[in-house]
Amino acid sequence: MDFQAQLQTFLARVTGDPAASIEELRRHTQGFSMETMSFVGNWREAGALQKRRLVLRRQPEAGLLEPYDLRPQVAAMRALQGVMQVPPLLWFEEDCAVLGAPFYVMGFVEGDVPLPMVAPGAELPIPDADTREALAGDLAENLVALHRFDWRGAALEIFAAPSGLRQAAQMQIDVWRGYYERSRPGPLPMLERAFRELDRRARAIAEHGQVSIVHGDFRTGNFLRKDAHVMAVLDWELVHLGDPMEDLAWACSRLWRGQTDLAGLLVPRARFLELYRQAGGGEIDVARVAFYDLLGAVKMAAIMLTGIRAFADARTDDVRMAIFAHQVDGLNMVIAESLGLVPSLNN
Amino acid sequence: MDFQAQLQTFLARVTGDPAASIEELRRHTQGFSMETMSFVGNWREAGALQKRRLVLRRQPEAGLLEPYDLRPQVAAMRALQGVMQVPPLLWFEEDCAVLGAPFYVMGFVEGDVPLPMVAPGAELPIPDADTREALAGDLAENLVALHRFDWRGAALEIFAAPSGLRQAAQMQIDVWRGYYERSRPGPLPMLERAFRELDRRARAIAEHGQVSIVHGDFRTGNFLRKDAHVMAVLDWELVHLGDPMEDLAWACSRLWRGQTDLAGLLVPRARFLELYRQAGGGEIDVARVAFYDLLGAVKMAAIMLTGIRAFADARTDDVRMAIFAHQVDGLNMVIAESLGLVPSLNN
Amino acid sequence: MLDLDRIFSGMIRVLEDRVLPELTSGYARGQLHAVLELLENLQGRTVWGGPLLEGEAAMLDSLAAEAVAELGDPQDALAVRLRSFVADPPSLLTDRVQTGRALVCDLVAGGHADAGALAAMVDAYLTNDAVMKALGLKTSRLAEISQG
Amino acid sequence: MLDLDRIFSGMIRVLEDRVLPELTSGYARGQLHAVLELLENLQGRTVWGGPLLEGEAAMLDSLAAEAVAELGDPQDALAVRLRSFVADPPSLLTDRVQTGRALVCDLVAGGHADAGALAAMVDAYLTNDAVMKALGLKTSRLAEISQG
Repeated sequence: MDFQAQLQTFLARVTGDPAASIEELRRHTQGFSMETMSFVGNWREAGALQKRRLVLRRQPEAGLLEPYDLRPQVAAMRALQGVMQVPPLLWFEEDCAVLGAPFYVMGFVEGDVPLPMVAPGAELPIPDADTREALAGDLAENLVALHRFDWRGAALEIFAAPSGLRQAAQMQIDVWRGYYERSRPGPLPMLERAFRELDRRARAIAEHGQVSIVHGDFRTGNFLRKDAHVMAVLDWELVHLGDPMEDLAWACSRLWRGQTDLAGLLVPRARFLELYRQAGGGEIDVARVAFYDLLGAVKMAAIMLTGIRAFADARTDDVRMAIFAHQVDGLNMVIAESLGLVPSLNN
Repeated sequence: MDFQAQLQTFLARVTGDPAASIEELRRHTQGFSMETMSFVGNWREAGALQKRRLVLRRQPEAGLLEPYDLRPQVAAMRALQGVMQVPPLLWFEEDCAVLGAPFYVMGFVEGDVPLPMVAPGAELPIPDADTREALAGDLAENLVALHRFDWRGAALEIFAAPSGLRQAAQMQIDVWRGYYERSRPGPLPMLERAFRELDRRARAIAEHGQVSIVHGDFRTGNFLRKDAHVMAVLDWELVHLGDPMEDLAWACSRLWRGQTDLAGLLVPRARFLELYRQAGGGEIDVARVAFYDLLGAVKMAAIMLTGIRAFADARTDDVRMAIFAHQVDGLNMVIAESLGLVPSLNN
Repeated sequence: MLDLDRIFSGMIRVLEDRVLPELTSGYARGQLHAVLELLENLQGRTVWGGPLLEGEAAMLDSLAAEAVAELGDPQDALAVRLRSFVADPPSLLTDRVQTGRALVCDLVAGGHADAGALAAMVDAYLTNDAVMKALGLKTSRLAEISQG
Repeated sequence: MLDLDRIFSGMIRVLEDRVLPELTSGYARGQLHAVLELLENLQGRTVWGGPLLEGEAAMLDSLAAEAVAELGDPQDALAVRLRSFVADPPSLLTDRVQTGRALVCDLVAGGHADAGALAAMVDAYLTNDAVMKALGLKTSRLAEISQG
């Protein structure tokens, strides 16, 4: 049975309509991690014909964030419906027999995804400054809504809850040290140096403080927008409980600024922090943002090393993974900047 | 003015019909040296409408046999019309202003070009043994006709005439040592060793004997055939006056046998020599054939080095030239075999 | 370092399986076959090297020599390895760099480079190497890669 | 030896100018852009090397050492160059091979290898090197390259 037929069988089962059908199935290959497809589903529900554009995300065989577990992102997206802009989550299937790997289906959300890349001398992905400012404000509001959400009242048992902010920091170091150690192709002095610094700085973080749901990959490139409105925050693979400063540092990281001084190619870093505070996000802890800024650069390296390893072990034929082998060189400069070894080019 | 328009202007001039037109212009890229195009020309001649398929061959910007001079091949093809199977030569244009480089136009000859390559385990280009035998016979007859042609009576002043067979050998050594020295990317001991051996063997060749027109690239891959008939011998770029044994050695070279023992993937080497003799080609001089066998391997290396040099100097962007850089390694084995350094795998 | 053979075989595979079938013109197909033959033969005939790696190896050499002088106890296992690296470095460039990097990692992990002269030396190596290698990067095609 | 950078730039140019425009699917385009980025960054980070070239270098080393012993006159210019090559070979592998090959060429051209022990040594090097390198060749795509 081909993929389209398998998907139709699935749709018939979850909708209870044996005549359910799908059309316009398309594979989207932009992502580096989850496989993404879109299609139109037709089914009868309570006597009425439903015709709905849907998006399917399937666990990949190998990739940047392996090993994969879809349950946390599904739990988070379910818990956050109505709290902030997330895609409507319809169905989650863990059984690999259905489509070869676990997957979930979301309602299609209109909008475009601005990417955090700009070629030298080229126009910004969002050229109009007022639109960028308004979009950054809407993003900050979404982020505050996420961070203020009372996760203790939600069904989020799958998340490991740190006892406080120091433990949250140490848990994130452990997570990314794990990725690093499983995937590094040899000794990497810059990363060793960065981990030693992270350990030192984590010990200085106070334990008390608000633990929040942290998106984990909150940045330009991971949201859909229409004009100046955030339509949906996407890519919840890295969601966990932790320090809200982590999302802030990541959103403002050097990684998503191109050769500009604009966080996520939207607004200056200080302005994004200001928008977050204005939206009710509370005070910014500069030391913790700096800690997570360094952690972010290390995390990006660990993610790249995971992709390189999947390629090196021939678990994927996607040559895009191989380019990280030289891009890690560029990342070392970002780490060096976060470590204070080179002056910050723009802040 | 685009190429097609330029070509039409040319056709109008040479046919004397201002309304001459061309259609179905196609570029053929198989060749490694001369540029080849085909088209249909329409013109009025003596009141009658001519519609003729034509082939145009133009001097390339850079390539395997540079520097180029089209005059010898044109002179030979003109002289040999009716003597053996050659394409009908219609017009020759030396003025670069007409189409960017000198070119000539021939009548189209039907047939296919069997290539002297066979993938391991694959079928021969001409699978039927009887067809191969008959074709080899026809080829040998064409070769004998060429070699017996009385060139002294023809308008072939453009050719340098050697005083005899020893000088013919020495002239060919000089030609290919010239290509080698102009293009080698560094010291090449195998070629140095081969040239030393060629000098030694050339001194032992007797001067007296018949000097002939030598095609210079007479082999499978350079003739058109229909069933078992040679329709036209092509690729006269290397034509010169010299020793008929040169064409025989080249036609039978290891270079065109793949992993088989069939000269030009047609018949065993000894059988082709026999067919040549039967066609009236006279006695085979084993020592001279061996000399030209070694010269042929060296010549192939020199041709490859010329292509490599054109690519290295960025005078061509054709990456096919770059593959010769490693194929020269394989050629060293052919030279070693001709030098007697390794046993002959098939003879 | 990522195995060079694997990079070549990955490029060959995607060019042959995904790119070649979409080509329509004989010219492009012929040229792509030539690229494939080139890649197949570069595999096994090329190794990591060049000025960036040579530069890093030279920096690691001096760092190791200075670290030998800085480390107090000559019987310390790390000091012994450093001396052996200085006296008899691996002949293959990639081995030399890998061994040198491993020594730096162990200097850092062992706390030897937390402060003082060794910290400054390690940071100087890290900074210079990062700057040189970042300067050596070609403009990324990540935008085109993502958009297809 | 053909400049490795030139091979890379040639492959990049033909893939970008002739192959990329014929691709229709986003997947193939994305993968080809990744191949291009890989090639652009392999350029400058790779050098000629590997077992075939190392093997030839080793053979040239022994040949030079034996030739020094065979050549009679120690004041002969070629003998002087051979001794210097044996005592202090170029550190870069490609330089070592090129220098060694030039010495063999001069032995041959000077008539030293026309007969006797030196002739046997030179022929042994030529034969072994040719056999090893021919075994290292991948099946040629010349048929596909010609047919497109």
